[in-house]
Amino acid sequence: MNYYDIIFYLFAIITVGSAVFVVTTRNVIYSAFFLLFTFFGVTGIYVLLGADFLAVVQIMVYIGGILILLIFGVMLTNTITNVEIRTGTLHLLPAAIGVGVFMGAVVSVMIWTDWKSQPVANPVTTTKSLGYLLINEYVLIFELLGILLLIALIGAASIARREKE
Amino acid sequence: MIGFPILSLITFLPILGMFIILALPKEQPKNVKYLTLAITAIQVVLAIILLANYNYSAAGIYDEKSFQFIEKFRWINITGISWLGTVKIDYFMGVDGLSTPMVLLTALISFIATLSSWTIEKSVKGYFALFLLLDAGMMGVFVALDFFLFYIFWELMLLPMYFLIGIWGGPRKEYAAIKFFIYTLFGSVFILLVMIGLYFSATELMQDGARVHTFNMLALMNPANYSPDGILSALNPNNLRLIAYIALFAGFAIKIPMFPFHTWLPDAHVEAPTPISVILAGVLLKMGTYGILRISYPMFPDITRQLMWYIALFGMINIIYGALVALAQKDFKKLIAYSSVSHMGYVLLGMASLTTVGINGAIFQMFNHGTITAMLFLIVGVIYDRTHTRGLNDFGGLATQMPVYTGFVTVAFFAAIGLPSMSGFVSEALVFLGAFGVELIRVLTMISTLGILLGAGYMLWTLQRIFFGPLNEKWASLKDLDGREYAMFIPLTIIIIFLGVYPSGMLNIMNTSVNSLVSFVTTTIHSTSLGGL
Amino acid sequence: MLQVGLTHFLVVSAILFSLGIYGIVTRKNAVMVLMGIELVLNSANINFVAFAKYGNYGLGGQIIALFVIILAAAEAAIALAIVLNIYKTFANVNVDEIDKLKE
Amino acid sequence: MNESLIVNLSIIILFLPLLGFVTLIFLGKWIKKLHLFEVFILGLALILSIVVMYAKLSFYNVKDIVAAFTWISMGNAPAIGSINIELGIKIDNITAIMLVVVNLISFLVHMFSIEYMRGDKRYTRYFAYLGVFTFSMLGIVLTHNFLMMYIYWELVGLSSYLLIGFWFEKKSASDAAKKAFIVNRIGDIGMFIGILILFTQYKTFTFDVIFQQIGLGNLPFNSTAWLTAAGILIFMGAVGKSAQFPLHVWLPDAMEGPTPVSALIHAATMVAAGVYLCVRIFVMLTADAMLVIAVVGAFTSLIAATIALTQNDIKKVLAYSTVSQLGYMVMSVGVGAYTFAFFHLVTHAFFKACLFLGSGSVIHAMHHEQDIRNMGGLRKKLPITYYTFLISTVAISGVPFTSGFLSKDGILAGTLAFGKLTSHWLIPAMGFLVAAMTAFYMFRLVILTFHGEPRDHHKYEHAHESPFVMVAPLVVLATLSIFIWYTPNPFAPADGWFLKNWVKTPAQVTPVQTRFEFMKPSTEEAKAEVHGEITHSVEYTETMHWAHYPAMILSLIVAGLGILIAFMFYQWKKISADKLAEKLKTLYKLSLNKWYLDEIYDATAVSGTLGFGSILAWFDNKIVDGIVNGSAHVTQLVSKFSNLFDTYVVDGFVNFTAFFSGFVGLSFRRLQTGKVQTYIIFVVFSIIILLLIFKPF
Amino acid sequence: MANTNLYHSLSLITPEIFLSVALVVLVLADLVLHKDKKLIPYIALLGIIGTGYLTISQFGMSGFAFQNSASMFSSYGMITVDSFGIFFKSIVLISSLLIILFSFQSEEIQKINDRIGEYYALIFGMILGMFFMISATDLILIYLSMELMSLSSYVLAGFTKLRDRNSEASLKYLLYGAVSSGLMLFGISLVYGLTGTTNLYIINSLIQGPQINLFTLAFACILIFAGIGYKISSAPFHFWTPDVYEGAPITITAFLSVASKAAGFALLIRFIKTTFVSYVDPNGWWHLINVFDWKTLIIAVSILTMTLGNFSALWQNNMKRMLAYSSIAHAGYLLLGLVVFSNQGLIAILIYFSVYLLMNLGAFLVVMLIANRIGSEDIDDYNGLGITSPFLSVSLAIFLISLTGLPPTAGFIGKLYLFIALVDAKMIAVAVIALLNTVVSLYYYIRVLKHLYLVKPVKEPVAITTSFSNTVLVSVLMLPVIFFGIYFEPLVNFAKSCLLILGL
Repeated sequence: MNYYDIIFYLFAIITVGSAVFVVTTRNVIYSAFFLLFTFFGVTGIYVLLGADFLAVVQIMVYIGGILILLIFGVMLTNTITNVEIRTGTLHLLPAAIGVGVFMGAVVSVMIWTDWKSQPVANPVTTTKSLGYLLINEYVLIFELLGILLLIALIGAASIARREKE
Repeated sequence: MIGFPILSLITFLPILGMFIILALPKEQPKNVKYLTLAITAIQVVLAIILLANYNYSAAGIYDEKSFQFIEKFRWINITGISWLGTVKIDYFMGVDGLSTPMVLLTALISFIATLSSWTIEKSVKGYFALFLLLDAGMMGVFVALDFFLFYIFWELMLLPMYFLIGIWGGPRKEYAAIKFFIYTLFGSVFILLVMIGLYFSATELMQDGARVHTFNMLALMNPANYSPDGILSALNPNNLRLIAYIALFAGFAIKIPMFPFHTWLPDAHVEAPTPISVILAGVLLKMGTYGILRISYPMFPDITRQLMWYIALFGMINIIYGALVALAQKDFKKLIAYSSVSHMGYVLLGMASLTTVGINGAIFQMFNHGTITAMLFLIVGVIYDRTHTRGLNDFGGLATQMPVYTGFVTVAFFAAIGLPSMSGFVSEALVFLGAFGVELIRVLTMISTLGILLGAGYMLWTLQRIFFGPLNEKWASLKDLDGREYAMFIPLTIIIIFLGVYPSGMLNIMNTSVNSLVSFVTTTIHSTSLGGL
Repeated sequence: MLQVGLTHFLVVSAILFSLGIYGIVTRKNAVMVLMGIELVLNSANINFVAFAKYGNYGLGGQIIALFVIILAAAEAAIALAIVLNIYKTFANVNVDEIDKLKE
Repeated sequence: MNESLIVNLSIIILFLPLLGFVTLIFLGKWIKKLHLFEVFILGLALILSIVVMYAKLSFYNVKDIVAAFTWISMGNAPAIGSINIELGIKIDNITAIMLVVVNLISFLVHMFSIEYMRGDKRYTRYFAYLGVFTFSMLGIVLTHNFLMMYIYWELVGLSSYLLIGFWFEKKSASDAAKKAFIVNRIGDIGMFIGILILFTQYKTFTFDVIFQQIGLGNLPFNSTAWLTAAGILIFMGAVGKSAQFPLHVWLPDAMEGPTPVSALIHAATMVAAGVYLCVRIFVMLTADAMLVIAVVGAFTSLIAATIALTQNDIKKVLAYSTVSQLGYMVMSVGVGAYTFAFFHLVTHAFFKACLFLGSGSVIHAMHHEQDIRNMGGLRKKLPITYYTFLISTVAISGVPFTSGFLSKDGILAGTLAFGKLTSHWLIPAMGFLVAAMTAFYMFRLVILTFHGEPRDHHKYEHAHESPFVMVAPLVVLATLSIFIWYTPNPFAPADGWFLKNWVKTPAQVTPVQTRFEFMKPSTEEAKAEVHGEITHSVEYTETMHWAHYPAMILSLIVAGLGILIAFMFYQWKKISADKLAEKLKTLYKLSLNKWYLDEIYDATAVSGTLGFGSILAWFDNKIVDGIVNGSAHVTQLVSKFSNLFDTYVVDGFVNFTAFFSGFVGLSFRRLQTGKVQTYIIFVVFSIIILLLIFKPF
Repeated sequence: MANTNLYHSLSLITPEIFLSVALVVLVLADLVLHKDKKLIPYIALLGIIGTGYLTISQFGMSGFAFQNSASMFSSYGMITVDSFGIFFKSIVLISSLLIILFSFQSEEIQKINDRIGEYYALIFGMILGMFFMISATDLILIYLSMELMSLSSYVLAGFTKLRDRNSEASLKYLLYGAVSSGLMLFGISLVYGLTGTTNLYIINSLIQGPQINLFTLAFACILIFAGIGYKISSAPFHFWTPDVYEGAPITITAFLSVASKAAGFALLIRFIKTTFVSYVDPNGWWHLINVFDWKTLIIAVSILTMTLGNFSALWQNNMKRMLAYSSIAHAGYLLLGLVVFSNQGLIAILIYFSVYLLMNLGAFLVVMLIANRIGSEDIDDYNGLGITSPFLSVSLAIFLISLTGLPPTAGFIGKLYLFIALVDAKMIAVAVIALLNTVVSLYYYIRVLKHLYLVKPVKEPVAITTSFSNTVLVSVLMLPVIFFGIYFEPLVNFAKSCLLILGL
């Protein structure tokens, strides 16, 4: 048990624990905040895995973008005056069974598989290499993502905008 | 041989007619009727020309050279990738003694049914267009010698039939129409499957010496064409020939209809308009038995020999069961429908005998049942047109009121009973003669003779209930036949009596082919190694 | 066992994944269903990054994770637009009540 | 007179009545008095047939004339060889005689009918039917093969059907017609199977070829049992047509037809066709078959006679008498008295036709009164009818100097000989009993009808003798009932030209071991002693000689006794018939109600078949259709789905997988809840299931 | 990366580039022409035609684009251009062209004319996504192209916003799609973990090694199949289909049912063929690497799919929904072509798809034209239309008969080739089940005909006259259905020439 391990467990607990709250708490706002912690935990894991740039992106895009978007979503789709913004749950039992079995399967896959495991030290910073890869090997995907974002923009705008009627 | 492609003409003329009808204006339904009549009349003329040029000594069956009026050219030709091989489908038509009687029958019954359709008032254009399409489909089935072409025609007539029953039929027409459709399709998917299986199991020797998978029926009959590893090759130890045979047989049996697949028939008949009942009973049912003789028998002679007892058994069940059920009917048309079940049993029994006499009888019975049952349904139609009821107990004493009609009815009924001097007798007698001669099915044949008795029972009872006894006052104003109805009945009556007195007129057409078929089916051994390979 | 290795990360990811699915399935509120989806995507990302590091697969995994994050953003945008649209139409965002189309 | 002329004449004779039929059916509507054309045609046919008979009997007495053509040829059939089905005619002596008998009676009946049927609304059609009947009957007579026999057999059935049901407005008439046809068909099936057996073995229908083959030892399926079976089965045709027990029930009912028809068809000719058939196949009958035939015949004659005792309808009495006499003939074939069977066929044809026509005359005179209890004393009103009727009655009773005495006596002698040779004594006993009863009931009929006081005065007053065309046939037929036409010696039928020259027992072809002892040929010397062709043993000839006189005396006694009793009962009223009936109530009722056979048949065979038919129809509708269709019952049981099923049925959606596919479809549809999260749960579970299935370890 | 490599790659994806440009032009045009948007559909048409031209000019060309220079398998790229891909691209393009033409006629689309630019832009987004799905050989590209297509289609499904059901369809599609793609992504991550790459060719060579954990691979395969299966709406991942098809605008439904399914199939076939097939023998049989039993999986899924689709369709009263189930069933039939794992099966799929394009789009077109006039897609509202509107009814009848697979329509040829492939592979039992399914399918297709022709309408149905352009459009779809039913040589020859899937 070294510091690395302790930090990992810390983040892992944050991630998993808050994720549990995300999916169980009835209050939507709480849930959103727990999601923040989850993302934060994931960020930590990224850092532990040596993905510094990714961690930053995670914070910026996820926490700064997506989460805010989600909270907006919560706000826009609920009456603000209602202090306790709650949500119901449904088919808990089948979900619990199904997901439980599923989780068992996934976890056992993760544990019992003989993964290739020969970690090497990452370069301190990955940003430059990532940038290089982005416009070289993955340039097509990069461009495609551009179009995807354009489509998302058009689509979101198109669908969310008010009709003139 | 004649200078023009008579088979194509006789098959596709109705389709041409259909297009003309679709182009005709709606306002004058008379034109449509006359056009259809003209087309079916031309078909009859063509059929007569065909008969006039028919070579009675050519056998056909498995030998392409002795088929007549052959039209054969490449229809689909997809040439080669190594693993795919050449795919070729021929447009291959021809007639022999098996199909010629059926072609004649189809032409005749179509013509008569057109006459009978004169009373159709509802969307005349559509009716006659579909009618002609149906006509083409039926004709095609009987002249096609390529399995693929056969199948296309086989299915082609389903849809028009569906509409003809469904739109112009009786109160439960939708039910009857869909039942007919589903049943027949259910049967034909099995035919399709076997067809594909045969396609893969056999090859045909092309002129350039290559061996190519084929749908050519004649090539599929030759055991030498089967490759040893084909699933339907007898050389393959895991072959599926028995299962394929049963599947194919089931496909055809539904059309016959053979017990226990017969339940579509009463419904379809009862609900169909008269001319369609006429076609249904007159021609469509024959397709099943024709298919067995044309396809099942020569392609699976080994299995046929193996299963002949079962075929005879089902023939017997059809005969007895159909007759007994007919005995209990209260609806005139339903009674006739079940009588069809019974009569088609004779065909099965005759076929099961695998003898010249029996199969001759079976084919002859197909033709005779076509004409006789057509007449019976026309008879029902006449009375239904006038009274709008078909209850056997609603009538009585019509003989006084409609003597001429009664005369025709008597002829038709006695023909159906199998009275000598009418065609039905000869074919039934031949069926029994043939079947009895085979020791294996002798007992079944003896039981089947009960059908003669039961047939007389229900027919005469019907005759009595409808025509004899005191006249039911309700019908005191019924008119006897008119000119059109005479025109429907007289040709059929003449044919029935003519063939009863001179059966050779028809038997000679099929004789050579039947002999050839019998010797082929009884002697062909399906385990010889692939010749030349 | 306690020595943190690849498996640990993977287990975290697996749990996250399952919780995501659980959230998607059980929450009534559409927005919270979306949160579940984000959890799923995150768990996959952890996988990619962890595999890349421990398998010595280079930076490919990180790049993929990056793409997924971008995609998640786009998806979230569209999803929220649709949810808003639903809210306008149905006056609520309870997924289970939106079942006019069925059978 | 050469052979081909005889053949041609026979063919002309055959087709003349058909020509009449066709002419009358198509032109009868437009041309009045066309029926006379038919009568004329029959007259012509009669003359020609007399010519043919004369030619045949004089010039070709021992040679059969055969002419045939190929009707159906099936080429060279695999494994069988060539199959040719021939049609043709064979004229031997019995054919020639039958030609005249049929034509004569037919002609007389035509003549009689001119007056009898006058005023009927289907007058010409009646003659047309008679024409087609005559044609068919002649066909039976002339045929040289089984197939043609069967064909004409059926055609005779058709014409019988048409004529019995001639007054189809009466339900009883159409019922009777239907019954006649169907009951006949039962017999025909047997006959048909018999023919099938023969054809299967010999690939031909021709009598001569088949008999020749049997003679050569080529038996059906190489078994004497099959030969016996074939004989009995073909005999079944005769059972139907000749109204033998148990298929005799149609004949009395057939009296619903016009009386001349009864005379022609149901007394003289058609019903005799069965006997004719037996005579034709006589040579191939084995001992077992013959015994069956004898027993059937004897039993039939007895049971019919018992019924005839009590009937009150004049035609019914005659009908049962006919059945009884037919039983006699059949029995005669069975006991091997071939010649007497045929002889009785001919004599019976004449006197029974006379009786029927006479009854027709009475009925005509009484305005269609048929109950003898309402008659009486008609002797004065209808003298000619009375005397002809009486002559015929005397003939049928077997009083000497009549033809009936000759033939009946021969038959009784035959049975007696049979009894002696085989110890089957019951058959002669029955024969004599029937002879007594015949005499009794026939005289009962005569007395009740013509003697005594009229019991229905109103009808009696109006009765008058029939016109010439009606009585002339009576006279002719009565004349033919005198012995002189057949033999110069009224007590020795075998010495007459009819039996001595014309009709001879043909040689049996059955294997020797299957014959009765007395039918086996004796030594060569013995054979030479008796008639050339006969295959009987010497003992048989001797026994026949022995039986001749006892039989004659016995028959005279029983006939006299019967007549005496009849007079005691009805003329002199010494004994009260009613009281006797009261005493023997059970027997009387049995007899009056024809042993309840009709009722038994109705209750068993007819309603059994109909009931079975209904059951099957129900089965077909509900089960066969139902299994495939999704039966309504299952529907109701599954009440949850019943509503859906109703719409389903109404919707015309029912089909063979209705229940199944409907259920499956519904369950599948239930999966589609519309809730997207449910779908996702399904996905999760699907993945788990797939994982469980496809785990590659 | 060398420049030549990039140019080479770019030259291979000219259709995709053109599409992207067209997309941008559409967006710009929408902004510029915000007053009068009449031109926009024509721009879209031009875009399709241009792409079509470029695609067809690629015919016969094959190669890899965007090769991974860093890898030792540098010869395999992210994109593969081959005739197989071109075939499916053509299918997508033809259906897109027809959808644009449909959109001219659709009243639903007419009503949102002010957003028509976005509509077409999103359609182009979908097409682009499909193009990449068809030719991608890299898992991550596959995933992203699927997402591109999905995101566009989520929006399009709810695009018209005219009725509740639009929004609902779009939400359901979104949630379902997001979960499916999430599962797929997780599967991809597992594959990545096992092999360290996302390139299919490399995976193919790596999984033949012994060290691969088969269970994990199977798990990953199933997860990935869930993603693809959702696109082709195969059971048990089909649940979204009926709801979305019913709710979406009819043009989009038609598009989803053909183009998106085509792309999904192309992807599935390419994925399996490239990743799991070790070699193709001279007889055209594909030999699977013995790591995952795709054969059994697909047989099971195929049978389940067609059975489920057919039986559920029995009960539908909404035409679109019925056609949705029918399209599920057809996905099942199409999968049959894959279960045999042979070129014979592939050819059957290609033929079936060509035919399916015609008949399914045709059916949707007629349904749309009828809905334009009577405002309903309910089968009950079709009563009596057969008499009053003969042309549309006859065409619909022909399309439905073809969908059933009866001769002499092209649908029969499609089925015939599928069954030929099955029988050739000696999978008779599967063929029998499929055939019986065909019989079941007859029920619901024929039911439409029943309502058109046989059922007496309560009130006199409206007579629907078709404009000239509609008549032409319907005929363009209907005549080939008949023609190919009678003479299918060109169809088969075309399919035969499009069999090449570049692989090991």
